[in-house]
Amino acid sequence: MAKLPRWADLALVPLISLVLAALVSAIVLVLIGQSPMQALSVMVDGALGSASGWGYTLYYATSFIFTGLGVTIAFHAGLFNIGGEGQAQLGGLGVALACLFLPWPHWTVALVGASLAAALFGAAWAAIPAWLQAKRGSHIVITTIMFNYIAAALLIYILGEILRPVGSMDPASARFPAELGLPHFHEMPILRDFFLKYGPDGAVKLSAQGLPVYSRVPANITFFLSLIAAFGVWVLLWHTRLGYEMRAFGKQEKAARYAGISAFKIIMVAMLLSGALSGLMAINNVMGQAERLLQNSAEGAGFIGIAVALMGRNHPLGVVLAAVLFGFLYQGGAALGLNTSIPIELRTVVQGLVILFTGALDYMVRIMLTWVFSLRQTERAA
Amino acid sequence: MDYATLLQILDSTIRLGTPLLLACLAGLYSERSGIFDIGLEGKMLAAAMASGAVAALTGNVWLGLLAGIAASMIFALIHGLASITFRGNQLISGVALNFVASGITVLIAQSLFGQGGRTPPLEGAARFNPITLPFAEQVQGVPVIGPLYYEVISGHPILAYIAFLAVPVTWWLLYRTRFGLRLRAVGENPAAVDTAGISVTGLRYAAVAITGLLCGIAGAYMATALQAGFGREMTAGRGYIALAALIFAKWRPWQALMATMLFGLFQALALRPDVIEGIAGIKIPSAALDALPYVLTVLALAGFVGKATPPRAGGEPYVKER
Amino acid sequence: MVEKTDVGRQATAAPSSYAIELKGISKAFGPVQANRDINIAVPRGTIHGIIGENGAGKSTLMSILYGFYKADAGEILINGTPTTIPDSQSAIRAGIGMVFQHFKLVQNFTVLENIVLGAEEGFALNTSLSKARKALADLSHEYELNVDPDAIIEDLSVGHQQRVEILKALYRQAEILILDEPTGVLTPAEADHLFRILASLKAQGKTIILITHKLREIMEATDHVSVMRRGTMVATVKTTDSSPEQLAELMVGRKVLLDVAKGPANPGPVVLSVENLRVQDEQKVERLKGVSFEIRAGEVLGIAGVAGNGQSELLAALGGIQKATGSVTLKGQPLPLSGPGADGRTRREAGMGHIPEDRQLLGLIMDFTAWENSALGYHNAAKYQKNLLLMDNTAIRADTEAKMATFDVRPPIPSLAAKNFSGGNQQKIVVAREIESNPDILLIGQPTRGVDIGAIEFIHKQIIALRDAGKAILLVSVELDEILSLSDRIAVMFDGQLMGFRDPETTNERELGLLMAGVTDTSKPDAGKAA
Amino acid sequence: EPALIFDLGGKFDKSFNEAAFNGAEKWAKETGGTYKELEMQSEAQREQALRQLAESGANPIVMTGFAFGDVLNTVAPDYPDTKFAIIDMVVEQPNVKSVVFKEEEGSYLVGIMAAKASKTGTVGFVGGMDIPLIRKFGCGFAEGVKSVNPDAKIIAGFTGTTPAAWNDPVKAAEIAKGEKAQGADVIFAAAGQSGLGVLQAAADEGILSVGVDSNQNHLHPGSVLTSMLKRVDVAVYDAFKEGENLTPGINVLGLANEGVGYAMDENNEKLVTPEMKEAVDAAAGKIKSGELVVHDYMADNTCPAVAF
Ligand SMILES: Nc1ncnc2c1ncn2[C@@H]1O[C@H](COP(=O)(O)OP(=O)(O)OP(=O)(O)O)[C@@H](O)[C@H]1O
Ligand SMILES: Nc1ncnc2c1ncn2[C@@H]1O[C@H](COP(=O)(O)OP(=O)(O)OP(=O)(O)O)[C@@H](O)[C@H]1O
Ligand SMILES: [Mg+2]
Ligand SMILES: [Mg+2]
Repeated sequence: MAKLPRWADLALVPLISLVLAALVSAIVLVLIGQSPMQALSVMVDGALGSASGWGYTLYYATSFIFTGLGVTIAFHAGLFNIGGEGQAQLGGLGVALACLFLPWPHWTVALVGASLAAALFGAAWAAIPAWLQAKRGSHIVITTIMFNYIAAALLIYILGEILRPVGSMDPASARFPAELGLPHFHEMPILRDFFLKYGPDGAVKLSAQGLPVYSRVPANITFFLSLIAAFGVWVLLWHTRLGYEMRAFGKQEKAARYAGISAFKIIMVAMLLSGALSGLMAINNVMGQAERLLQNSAEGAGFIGIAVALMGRNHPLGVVLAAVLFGFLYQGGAALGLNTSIPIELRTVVQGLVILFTGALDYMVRIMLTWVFSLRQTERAA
Repeated sequence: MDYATLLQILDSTIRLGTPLLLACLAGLYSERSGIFDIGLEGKMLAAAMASGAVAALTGNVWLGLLAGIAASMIFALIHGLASITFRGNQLISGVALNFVASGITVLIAQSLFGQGGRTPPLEGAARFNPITLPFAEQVQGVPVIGPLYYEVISGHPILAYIAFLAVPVTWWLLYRTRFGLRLRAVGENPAAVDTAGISVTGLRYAAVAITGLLCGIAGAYMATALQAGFGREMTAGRGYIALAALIFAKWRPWQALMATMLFGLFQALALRPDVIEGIAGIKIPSAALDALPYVLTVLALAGFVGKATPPRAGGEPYVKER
Repeated sequence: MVEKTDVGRQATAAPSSYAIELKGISKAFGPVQANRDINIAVPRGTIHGIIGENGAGKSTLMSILYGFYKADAGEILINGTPTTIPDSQSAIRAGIGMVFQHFKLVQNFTVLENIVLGAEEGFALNTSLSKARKALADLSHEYELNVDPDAIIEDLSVGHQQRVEILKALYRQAEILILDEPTGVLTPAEADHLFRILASLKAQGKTIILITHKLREIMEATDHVSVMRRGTMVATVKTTDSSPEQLAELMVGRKVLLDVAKGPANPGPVVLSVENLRVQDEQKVERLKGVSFEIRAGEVLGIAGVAGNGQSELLAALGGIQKATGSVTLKGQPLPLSGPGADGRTRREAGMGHIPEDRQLLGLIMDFTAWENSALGYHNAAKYQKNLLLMDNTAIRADTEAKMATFDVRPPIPSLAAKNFSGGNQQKIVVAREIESNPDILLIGQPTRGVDIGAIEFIHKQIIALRDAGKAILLVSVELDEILSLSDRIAVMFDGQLMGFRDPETTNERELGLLMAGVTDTSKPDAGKAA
Repeated sequence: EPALIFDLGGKFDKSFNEAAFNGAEKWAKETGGTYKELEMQSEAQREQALRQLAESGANPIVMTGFAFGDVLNTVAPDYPDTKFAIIDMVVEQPNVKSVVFKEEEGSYLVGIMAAKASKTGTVGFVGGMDIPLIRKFGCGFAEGVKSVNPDAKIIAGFTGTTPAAWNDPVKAAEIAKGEKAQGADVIFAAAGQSGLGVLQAAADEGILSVGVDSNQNHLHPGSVLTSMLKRVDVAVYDAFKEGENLTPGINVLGLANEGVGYAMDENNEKLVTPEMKEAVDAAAGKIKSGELVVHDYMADNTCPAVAF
């Protein structure tokens, strides 16, 4: 098969995949008697049409950046980590334990401590599948799926029997101390001006105390952490020896062995980092938003990480962009659920289709593109 | 634990194990042909929705079954297209199709019935009802065997009997027929099959289609026999448990029966904390029982309970010319 | 039935004494032209040999005949009848059977199941199996091909697996049997047995095509022999009219013996000493059967031999890629051969460089850029680090640019992916990396495979310069003239062992060629001819 | 414009949430007004849903289910001008009305009927998520059973410990079948949508069931003995009617103010004997008058009548 230009491979292939996914979703909508255009406009309006919409979109994006990076880093080492969901849930447990049982002087210190706990718990949950892969050749995809289920069961037990406060009916931990609350976008200087509320007269709304009122949004300081993490992953993969070894191992295992790179070390390190990143997403949803540990706190973000990594071509910058796209899809989907009769599950369909087209039917997309390109070339030649 | 309780638990095991068995055998065909399929869950779900919806609309459960099989087959063929024709990543394709199924079933059911993604409750001919096997009533009085026959063996819907029948049929097909020989070969070494003059693609599509068929029955069982209608996410991870059972069974039919019934037993026991407490003497959290199939599967994968070697060519697209 | 119509058609056509005629066959794999306008005719009832260097296109040609690959152009005649062979089923129907270089057996099936696969009769297996069991017994008896029909393939030795492949073809009533390098994996005794079988098949009127690298086998067994070079067919001769020397020449081509300006060696102390090195492959077959030698500083030890006789394993074991037993010392320090420390990184730190035989599989990461590849294995080197944490990509790039200039890599673009360089330039990237790392000993495998003449000369000069700088060099090559022109001492490898050392000044291609074919008594003038 | 948020079981659970939906519909029909509604898909959505509705100007906002309690506690202060009503949970905020029910009273009544209808002397209870609120149903039911037949055996089970328990009819049906195997011939389901599985299983097995929250008698006529009514519909209807003038505070609905009860209609008239009805009505009278106090499980997290 002829080769595609690099830019087409990097940008056009995911874009076309996305368009195909959107097309199929539109067909589904038409089949169930809904208007795809209306759906799109509601989604755009709900997710991007207002500052508060963005506040949600970026909140979701933050989680997806972390899980997407987790998948990415494992991918570069040639490992498909499907266990992001379980690792994120365990990360949440780490955050909860750190926030509930350690005395933190200030939220900044707590943030560092909770991040460490989240990463540690996430990594620990990835460690066993990693070890089994490295030492016993157990297929990491299957073991990580199994570990997702084991994680869910473990959390149900811990939340139901251990962390649930006396008298509470939710399978959830107690609330974290209020001082540990992370600053949200509407609470940060400068940034908060975007979230000012306006009255019907167009003037800034004031509270009873005469202070301006802001729309509350869940997006919080973790968003910036996720960007730092993305940058860190980029540095790691392309500017450190470890990253070099991981990529070499992922691309060509035999050549990596020739170069003296230890398979065991790479599998372990890549999976631990992957798990740690997935675990870190708990800072966003558990510490930054819910401020307590809920059952099923990750809410599928671990799986969305797969779509985000595929869509983002396993590059941190691509992951950030794809995460924002999926944040849009998520928030837009919620808007659909709120404002139309289209079920929120539409976003699950789109998500699945994006994974399908970018991850499994990419060869088909490429064949289509190559065909278009060769047509263009013959035209030019003629 | 008294005999009646035992019978009740076994009865429950069969009911809960049947969809696992069907899905597990479904996975067996695909994986034996070298196509990994983690999309059993999605296929079952799609089939459950389609069968529930069509049965509700037509009042005829057999039409529902056909619709369920058709829906599952469509998903199976998309998986085949991605992994056989377009040499895509089989794992990613499976994950993707699970997502699509999870969403699209609710979209369709909601648009058809407007009941929050459920189908209306099925009644009468819109549902597979339990059938009483011959002489069940008569032998009921015979000690030990009688109640066993009456309570446990008799009184399941026809699909359950089909599922159990599928075990020897699969065994026979796999080990006693030309098709089986070729199927097993193509999952181990497609080049051997190719040089023997048999189409690798054709065989693999056939296998994937059988997977679709069996997942279709599994889904229909869920919606029209075990339950009286479809509800969102009603398969609740059974596709993954079936996958786990398949690994635990080391891709063999009789062992698949054992594994799925074992996992069904875990599910049945998880519903009877009183019984477990009676046997174990301590309170075992039901979460532990829920997790047990997965833990066992990890142990099997790690080679601690006999090595689970998947078909050698599994997961790899067959590419002749680089 | 198919055969009948064929026969009928053949009766009207001009009767042909050729079982197979290939006309104008061409085949490309992407950019690689594996076969170019090949013509060949094989008389019925003869054994026809095909020889050629690695990658010459022999296997591809035969796979086309067997319907495994589809030719881009050309025509196939079977018994004089033009036949299209779109898949193996058609080839089998046309009476062709093939034993592939890499066996196509289902490892966890029994012998019987493998034989029946694809040739079953009816849907139920039992009848097919019992019929095959009988037929198998007859065939085994007739051709001395004894194998237990109920044995599992993976428990069988390679020789027995090959018998299964032959039986598979015979069970399908093949009239034309293709064997692709059948003796590469056999012990001498097994090989002798195979040739007895081939003789009796020939006596039955069957036609056999035999691909091999071993001239002795060609001389012993074949009636005609065709020689392939770089995708083309250079000659077909009657075996009795030719000699091993002539064939070797045809195979390699009348290449100008490159005159490498090389002064006398100035050997210093022993750098590498190898004692009783042994390697087992994954099938537990011993591929290296106790190899011992020494290399001194400032000398080139050349290892000649036909591919597949253990050279790859020797390089892999020394380079730390493959587990081995025995003892190896580098500058007096023992090197671990298994367990911790038996890896490429430790070897490099100890001063050993390694230009691997397969640059595309081992030497380069094809998706990496040239500059990333130029640090492969040396990425831990201090000069490539910016600080404790970060690699100094700029330094690597600059370094690569310099190397590309010195070694004339074209195009000299460090950020181009390795896969986008031509084969020769890929090789230069590897050679530059390993030579510029200034090792005490350099392992070199097939340094000029697929490299053009200009580049060959350049690489040769570099090797000699390294030697003259007082480094030890182990050179493994299948190119005899390369070995002859570069080496200070020559050893020939055959069947996992070294066949004695020769002095390049006193030996010649003929003698080495015979050693390579396993003939140790090279004094007789016609040694190697069929006895 | 008022708004209604349904909990995870979904608006068409034929039970708890559907009762709320019916209340809203009744209001809409009577007043011709429109209202916003939203179905919860996941735990983490709650806060967003509440805020989005509040931002959109909906008032009052009514939500069904205790699980909103924690979130409402943090959201309500941010929207002092909006009124909220929460069902099944007490949230002490100046702009929140909390509606709680005396489920034990209604459960007691259906317990009496179950005991009278049972031939085996064994009755079953299938709860949804295993939480004190659901045990409260079970406990009241058990007391009612024991008041008729002190030797009665009561078998209790739950479908889970997470919100998924509201939505697992397969599991609920299996539990019901297990209880039947242990002799139960009347089973009370208090499990939201999961309860549908219990009712189905009872119909399949030829025994009686007792529905919950809404009138579920019509689901399997002749098999559902009665339904324990929890007038969530009334609560929603009232809240909508009060509109923006919703009175904050705690509102307890019990037998005395018709907040709970049991369902009689043509579907179960053949199952309920006059003697049964008499006994139930007598007990109802006593409870209303305060002569009889049914134990409230949530008061002390114990139940004298049954062990869970
Ligand atoms: N499936 C394939 N896809 C792409 N290229 C191929 C394939 N098979 C062979 N080639 C290439 O075609 C050329 C001829 O290969 P072939 O295997 O026919 O050589 P050969 O003469 O049999 O060599 P050897 O003696 O090493 O077996 C080589 O360059 C090889 O890399
Ligand atoms: N996949 C590719 N993408 C882009 N350019 C390529 C690719 N393969 C080869 N080229 C370029 O095409 C040219 C010819 O490559 P090719 O491998 O055919 O060279 P060659 O004639 O075999 O040379 P050499 O003797 O050095 O191997 C080179 O300049 C190379 O850089
Ligand atoms: Mg070959
Ligand atoms: Mg070249």
